[in-house]
Amino acid sequence: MKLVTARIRPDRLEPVHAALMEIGISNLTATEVKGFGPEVDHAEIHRGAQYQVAFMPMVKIESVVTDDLVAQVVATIREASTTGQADRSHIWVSGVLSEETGEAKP
Amino acid sequence: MKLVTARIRPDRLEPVHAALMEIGISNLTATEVKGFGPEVDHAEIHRGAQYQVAFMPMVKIESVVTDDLVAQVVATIREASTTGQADRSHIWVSGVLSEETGEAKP
Amino acid sequence: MKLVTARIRPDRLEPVHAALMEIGISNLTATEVKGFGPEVDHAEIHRGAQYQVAFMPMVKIESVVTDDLVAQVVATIREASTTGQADRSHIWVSGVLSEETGEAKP
Amino acid sequence: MNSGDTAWILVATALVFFMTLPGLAMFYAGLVRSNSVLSVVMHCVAVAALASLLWLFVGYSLAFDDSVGGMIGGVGKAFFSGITTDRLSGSIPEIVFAIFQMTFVIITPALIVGAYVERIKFSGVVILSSAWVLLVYAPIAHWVWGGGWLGDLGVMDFAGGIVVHTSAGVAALVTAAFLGRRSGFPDQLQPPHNPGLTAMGAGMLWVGWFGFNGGSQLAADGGAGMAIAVTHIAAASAALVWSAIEWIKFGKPSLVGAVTGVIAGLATVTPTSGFVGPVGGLILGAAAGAVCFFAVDVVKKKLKIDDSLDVFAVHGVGGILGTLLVAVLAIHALDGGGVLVESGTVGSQLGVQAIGVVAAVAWSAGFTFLILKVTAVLTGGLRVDEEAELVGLDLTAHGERGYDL
Amino acid sequence: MNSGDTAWILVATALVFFMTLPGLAMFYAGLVRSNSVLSVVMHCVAVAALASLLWLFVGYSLAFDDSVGGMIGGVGKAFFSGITTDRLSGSIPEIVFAIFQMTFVIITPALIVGAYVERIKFSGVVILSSAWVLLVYAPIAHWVWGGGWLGDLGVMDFAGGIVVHTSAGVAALVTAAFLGRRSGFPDQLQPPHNPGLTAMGAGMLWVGWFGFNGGSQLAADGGAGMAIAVTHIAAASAALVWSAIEWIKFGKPSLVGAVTGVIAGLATVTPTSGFVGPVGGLILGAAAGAVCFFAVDVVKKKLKIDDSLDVFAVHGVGGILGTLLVAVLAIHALDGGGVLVESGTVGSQLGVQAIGVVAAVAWSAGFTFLILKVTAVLTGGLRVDEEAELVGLDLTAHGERGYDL
Amino acid sequence: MNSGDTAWILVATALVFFMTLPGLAMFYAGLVRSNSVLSVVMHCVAVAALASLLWLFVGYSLAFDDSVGGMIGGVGKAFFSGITTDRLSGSIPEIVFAIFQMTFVIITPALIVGAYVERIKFSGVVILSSAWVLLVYAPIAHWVWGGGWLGDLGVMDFAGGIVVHTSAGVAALVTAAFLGRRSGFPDQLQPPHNPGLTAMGAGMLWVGWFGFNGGSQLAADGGAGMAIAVTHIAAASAALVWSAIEWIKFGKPSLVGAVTGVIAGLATVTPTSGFVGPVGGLILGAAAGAVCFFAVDVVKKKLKIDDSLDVFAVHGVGGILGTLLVAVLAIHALDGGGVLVESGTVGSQLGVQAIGVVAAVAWSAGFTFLILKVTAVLTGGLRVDEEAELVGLDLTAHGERGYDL
Ligand SMILES: Nc1ncnc2c1ncn2[C@@H]1O[C@H](COP(=O)(O)OP(=O)(O)O)[C@@H](O)[C@H]1O
Ligand SMILES: Nc1ncnc2c1ncn2[C@@H]1O[C@H](COP(=O)(O)OP(=O)(O)O)[C@@H](O)[C@H]1O
Ligand SMILES: Nc1ncnc2c1ncn2[C@@H]1O[C@H](COP(=O)(O)OP(=O)(O)O)[C@@H](O)[C@H]1O
Repeated sequence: MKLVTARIRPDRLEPVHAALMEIGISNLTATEVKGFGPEVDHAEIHRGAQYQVAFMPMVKIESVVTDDLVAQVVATIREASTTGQADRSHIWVSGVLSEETGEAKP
Repeated sequence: MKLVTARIRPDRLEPVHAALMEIGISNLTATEVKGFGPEVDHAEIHRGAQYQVAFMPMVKIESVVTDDLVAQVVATIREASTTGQADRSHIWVSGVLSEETGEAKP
Repeated sequence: MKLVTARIRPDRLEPVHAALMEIGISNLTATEVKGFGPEVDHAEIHRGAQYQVAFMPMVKIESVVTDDLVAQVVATIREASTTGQADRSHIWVSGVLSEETGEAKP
Repeated sequence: MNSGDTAWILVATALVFFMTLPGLAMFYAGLVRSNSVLSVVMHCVAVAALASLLWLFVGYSLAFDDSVGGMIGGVGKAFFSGITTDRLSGSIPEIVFAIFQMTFVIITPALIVGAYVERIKFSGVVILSSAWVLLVYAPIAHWVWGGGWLGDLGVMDFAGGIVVHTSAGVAALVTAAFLGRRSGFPDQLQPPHNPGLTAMGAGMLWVGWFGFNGGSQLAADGGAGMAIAVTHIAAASAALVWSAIEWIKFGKPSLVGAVTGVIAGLATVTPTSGFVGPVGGLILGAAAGAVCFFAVDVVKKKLKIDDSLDVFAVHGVGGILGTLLVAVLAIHALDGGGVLVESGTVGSQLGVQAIGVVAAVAWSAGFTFLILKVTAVLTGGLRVDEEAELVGLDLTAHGERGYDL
Repeated sequence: MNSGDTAWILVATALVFFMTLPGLAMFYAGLVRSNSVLSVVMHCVAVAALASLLWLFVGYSLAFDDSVGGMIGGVGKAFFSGITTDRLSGSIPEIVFAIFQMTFVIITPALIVGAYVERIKFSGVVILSSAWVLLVYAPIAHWVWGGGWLGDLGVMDFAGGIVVHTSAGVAALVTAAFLGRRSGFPDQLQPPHNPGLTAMGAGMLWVGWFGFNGGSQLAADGGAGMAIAVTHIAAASAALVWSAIEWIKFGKPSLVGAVTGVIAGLATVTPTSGFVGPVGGLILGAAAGAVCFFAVDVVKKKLKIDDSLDVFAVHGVGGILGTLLVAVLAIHALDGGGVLVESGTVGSQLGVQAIGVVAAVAWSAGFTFLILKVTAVLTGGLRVDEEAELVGLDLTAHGERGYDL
Repeated sequence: MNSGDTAWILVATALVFFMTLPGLAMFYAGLVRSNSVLSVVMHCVAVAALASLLWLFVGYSLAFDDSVGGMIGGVGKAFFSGITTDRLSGSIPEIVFAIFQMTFVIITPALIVGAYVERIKFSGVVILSSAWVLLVYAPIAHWVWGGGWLGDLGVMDFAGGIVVHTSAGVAALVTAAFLGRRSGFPDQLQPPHNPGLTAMGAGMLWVGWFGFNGGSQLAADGGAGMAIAVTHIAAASAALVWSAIEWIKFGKPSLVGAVTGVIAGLATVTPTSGFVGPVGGLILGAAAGAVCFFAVDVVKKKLKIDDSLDVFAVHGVGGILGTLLVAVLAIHALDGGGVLVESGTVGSQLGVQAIGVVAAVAWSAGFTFLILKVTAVLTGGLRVDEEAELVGLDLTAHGERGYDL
């Protein structure tokens, strides 16, 4: 089992979810996060003062998948989260020692 | 050290926290997340249009625990997060290489 | 690659981010979480009733960094998240099997 | 017809309607969990719409048409029959009086919403509120204001201490007891999800109450001005007393507490506002802040009834308190004006006020219980199932979610 | 001068302005995604400010100065020239009439905001709204209310079914079609981000509408009271009908649905409110609830136009419906009062009403399209780029974020 | 007694109170961090309640009872003594005048809240505001409106440019300087947590200001209508100017900027609204938008004072600006009406206005400083500790949390 984590743009959540559904991955946890990064540097203006805002609202998705599916899942997320413009998605994979789902219990 | 992660129903947070307290696990991080999954398929209606909504608000809890406690923690979470009805909790365990808490520093 | 995760006080996010920038870590994901812990025990009062509230709003930060930077990153976070008073930051490191960023793709 | 008086009552009509939507809806919405916030607003909207139509159909007539034995009005004014634009009621057109009164019949069942949040079926709200308007509100309004027996007896209720607050408060208590407690009551409840929203609703209620009490003078004159002054002072004084108690007792005065004090003061001064001066308002407000504060505790901890948003403790207790205190406070005149109680008659006036309270309590409790029984049968149980209660009414009853930020 | 009438119209002015800010702004803000919530509010603020100044500069004069051939007013009242404080218009000072009318010219282009949310350039909003006020609103207001040809023809439009709702609704449809659909329309849209906010805005619109329709009587009398009664009943009845349809069709009545019904009822009753009685309001409301409900579907699914917040289906269809039904409903009198249609003349009155509708539809559609063409050139394309649409207008157009909770 | 005038002032009373609760509370609440949102609302509620009672106790009397040497009123009207319902003040009952004025004493110290958000002790707010009402507001109100020396001198202040905005603005600046900066000022501050809430509050303030300025005419006539027209035009014009400056300077006009412009325009037009015509309003609004915009910068970047929500730059500067411009703008008449300055006397009137401003600035600054000194002793330091400031005042001072969504 592996945990695939990806940080994507909020508007890509819907297409990524749809793409994952198509390859049979229906389970997914999404969290609203703030992404800090070098490419983020817009300013907010209030009352004549500019606030440098270093982050963008992003969505983090997590899915625990079996080892054989990892490559396909990563590729699917990457593709579905890519827009015409600068892509800010970021994906990493980590190990899971054990998993159990609600279904498993009596 | 292991990281135990569980996704539970929002209303189970309180009982899960209480149950963990009882076995001596007082530290816990909870995050509001969106759970996507096959069993989620309700519709939202607005102005005559139905929106299929594929996710449910869930809570993700994380706790870093010593190895010997993992099994007990997982069992406690599973039990306290189970309701009479379809259970949607999902628990996984992953490795932690090192940990340090605020208390440790001078 | 390692994933460094830290739970810090919300008001420390800005200094931690600044400190990490200085050591060249510009990428960071921040999530608003609820931290439960033994040191949290304030009460909310409503209409003559007190509600014991077991959690504090905290921020979880995550950064995937190369192995050689882990120690420095952890130290930086610890330092920048420390206030004069009781520190509630909590940091752990876990392994990352693979990573890819948006930049990598064609 | 006096165009100044008419202008004022037209505006007062808008102000009192504003109290329910969005005022009360916001006040209540902020106090519940975030997964049932929309259901509370929906209850207020539905109750407002239903009460308005029922008032047109027959409610106004039952309350204000010629009395049938002092108990109820006739049906001669059903569908506002005969209320043409040039027909007067005092110095204003009767249609203006009829819609001003309509805003009272809107807010009264809407107040009860606070008793049954987070666990009632929407169909139950529809049936309960409709029946209640006709079987409880209309008769009591008739008794007090429409030429009925309580008015004949000399009961003093300037703007609805009996008709609105006592009757709604008691109905709330009965409904909450009938429905049972929310899961988690009383220790594991979640705190109000948005106290700021509650405070904004309270601000709107406070402003709207100027129309509620000042409009009840039915003229734009010094009496209306004095009623507003008294009302405002009572609200301010109750807020400060409530906050002071919290500050002493818990070390921190809360916003929810302060604005609950405001509402308690306003409910308490309602029956009295046209009969006393500003110092009377001061006393009433202070009494309201203290008495309602402790009433909240009694209902929750002694009676163990989950009257979720404290409708009885605030409106019921406040309304009764103010109704009884009229007899005492009105004699002093306290620099106010209007109809005053002769000092020799305090005792007998107090008796009359008590009769009014008892009658309203008994009628409201009895009929509310009866309506609940029937409604429970019609809806196959008034409560939603446990799963729906946990997930929240927004999604399960209305297919919507409160916040997608 | 009648001080009571003046007091009422001063207040009605405040009430109608309240409809736009914060009423309509909140109503619309709750319906969009959370990353464009501020842009919608900003549109309403900017449109209100622009329309106010243009009204002062020349708009009022074009609408209400002496008619030039029944088509448009002169420029003699530009900059409110000659409108001193003691100049009367009927029983009230003309300056009071002028500012009451100003609140109408504020809300009309603000209604159109609902058509172009989440994808228009702010510069486009500025140019489009300004031109529209002068080229569409002012002439149509003149035709109907300012001594123009439609008024001469005998068209009945009490408070703006033609002038406000039909003209804005049609402009919204044309604008939405011109601008194109939001990405994701119609299947992948996000639901309203804050339905509670929408409901609170609806409550404010409802209250404010008492001034809109009641103020259009221009006097504090039984006619104003009746207009408010009729207005309120229509809103309540439309809300219940809309909710009932949803309950039957989807199994759940939604809050957004109920308050959309409220607005549909209010828009529909607007042209009629001074001519019928409460039962007329009841009928209009029920018609509005049903017809507008299905109109929403037709626009979205048949026409496939992304009139995002259903401005045409609610205001346009409602306004037209009400304008036509006047001819039928006003004969019954329905216990109301005021100017009534003689029963023998229903057919001809219906014809006149239809002419009014057709003229407003044609003029508004034609000039809105023309304005859009020119605006698109001036702004280098009316739409923001795809990236900005996805990120949201708050950050990209205004450098702000809606919520930092 | 004129019932039309009375009706209008009753409503204006409601409108001005609405400005503070919920208007100003929402406006300010949206501008702070989400962990201190409730504290700001609580400040407004507490200040409103305290000021109301103090006004009753002795404030009204100090301001409006017979003058003691032109400096202060007597105590003959303490507890509204002698103000029976039939006692007149001009064409309206005196009680109506007293409560209309009460709404002014509520909003003035509430404006100061914006200076000390996120770091003051609640006990400090209570003491500071109470003392300020009696020691600063009541005397200045007496000087200008209550028969005092400034009024005798011929100072023109229609609705409170000196009494309300100058006095509050200066007090805010002094308080902010005394209290010190928030941690993070000026570079590391968080942006407003909910600009939409701020805009909604601004909308309510805008509507309420119709009562503030229009009500100050104390009659329902063309003068009231003109005051509202002028007020509205100034708000619109200031909003557009502020937005235009931002658009040019930063490339993006913000919502917070636009509505700050609205408030700047309204504050600036306040002293002038009854003396000029609509074109005067246009000019005042434009001046307000530009001057206050740059004043914000000066306070933040030159003076480096953390007047957190820009009370001085918007209200103080705006109030002073408008007070001085009266002397110039009122001569043109600009199609307005009322009391006008003879063209030969502009210079001397300007002198009188300047005396009024200087007197209010000096008195307010001096006594505010004195009160702060004493309050700091009584509260053991006005500021909360650093930890509480970081965690936020909601939890630490009131035991509540703003949002649990
Ligand atoms: N790999 C996963 N990652 C995230 N959430 C998951 C994962 N697997 C399951 N879940 C969630 O846990 C719950 C139960 O999961 P599971 O038993 O795998 O679902 P099912 O058997 O219905 O396919 C579901 O709500 C699902 O959304
Ligand atoms: N295993 C854990 N998982 C999540 N959060 C933790 C964990 N351990 C500690 N924390 C959090 O980090 C902070 C300090 O933790 P720790 O030093 O373990 O607490 P203590 O020594 O007070 O028991 C606390 O706020 C706690 O909530
Ligand atoms: N180690 C990381 N942890 C969290 N987020 C990251 C990390 N690395 C990159 N990101 C995020 O993913 C996006 C692309 O990252 P990356 O390609 O590493 O950035 P860059 O090449 O611009 O330095 C950025 O938005 C960044 O914020």
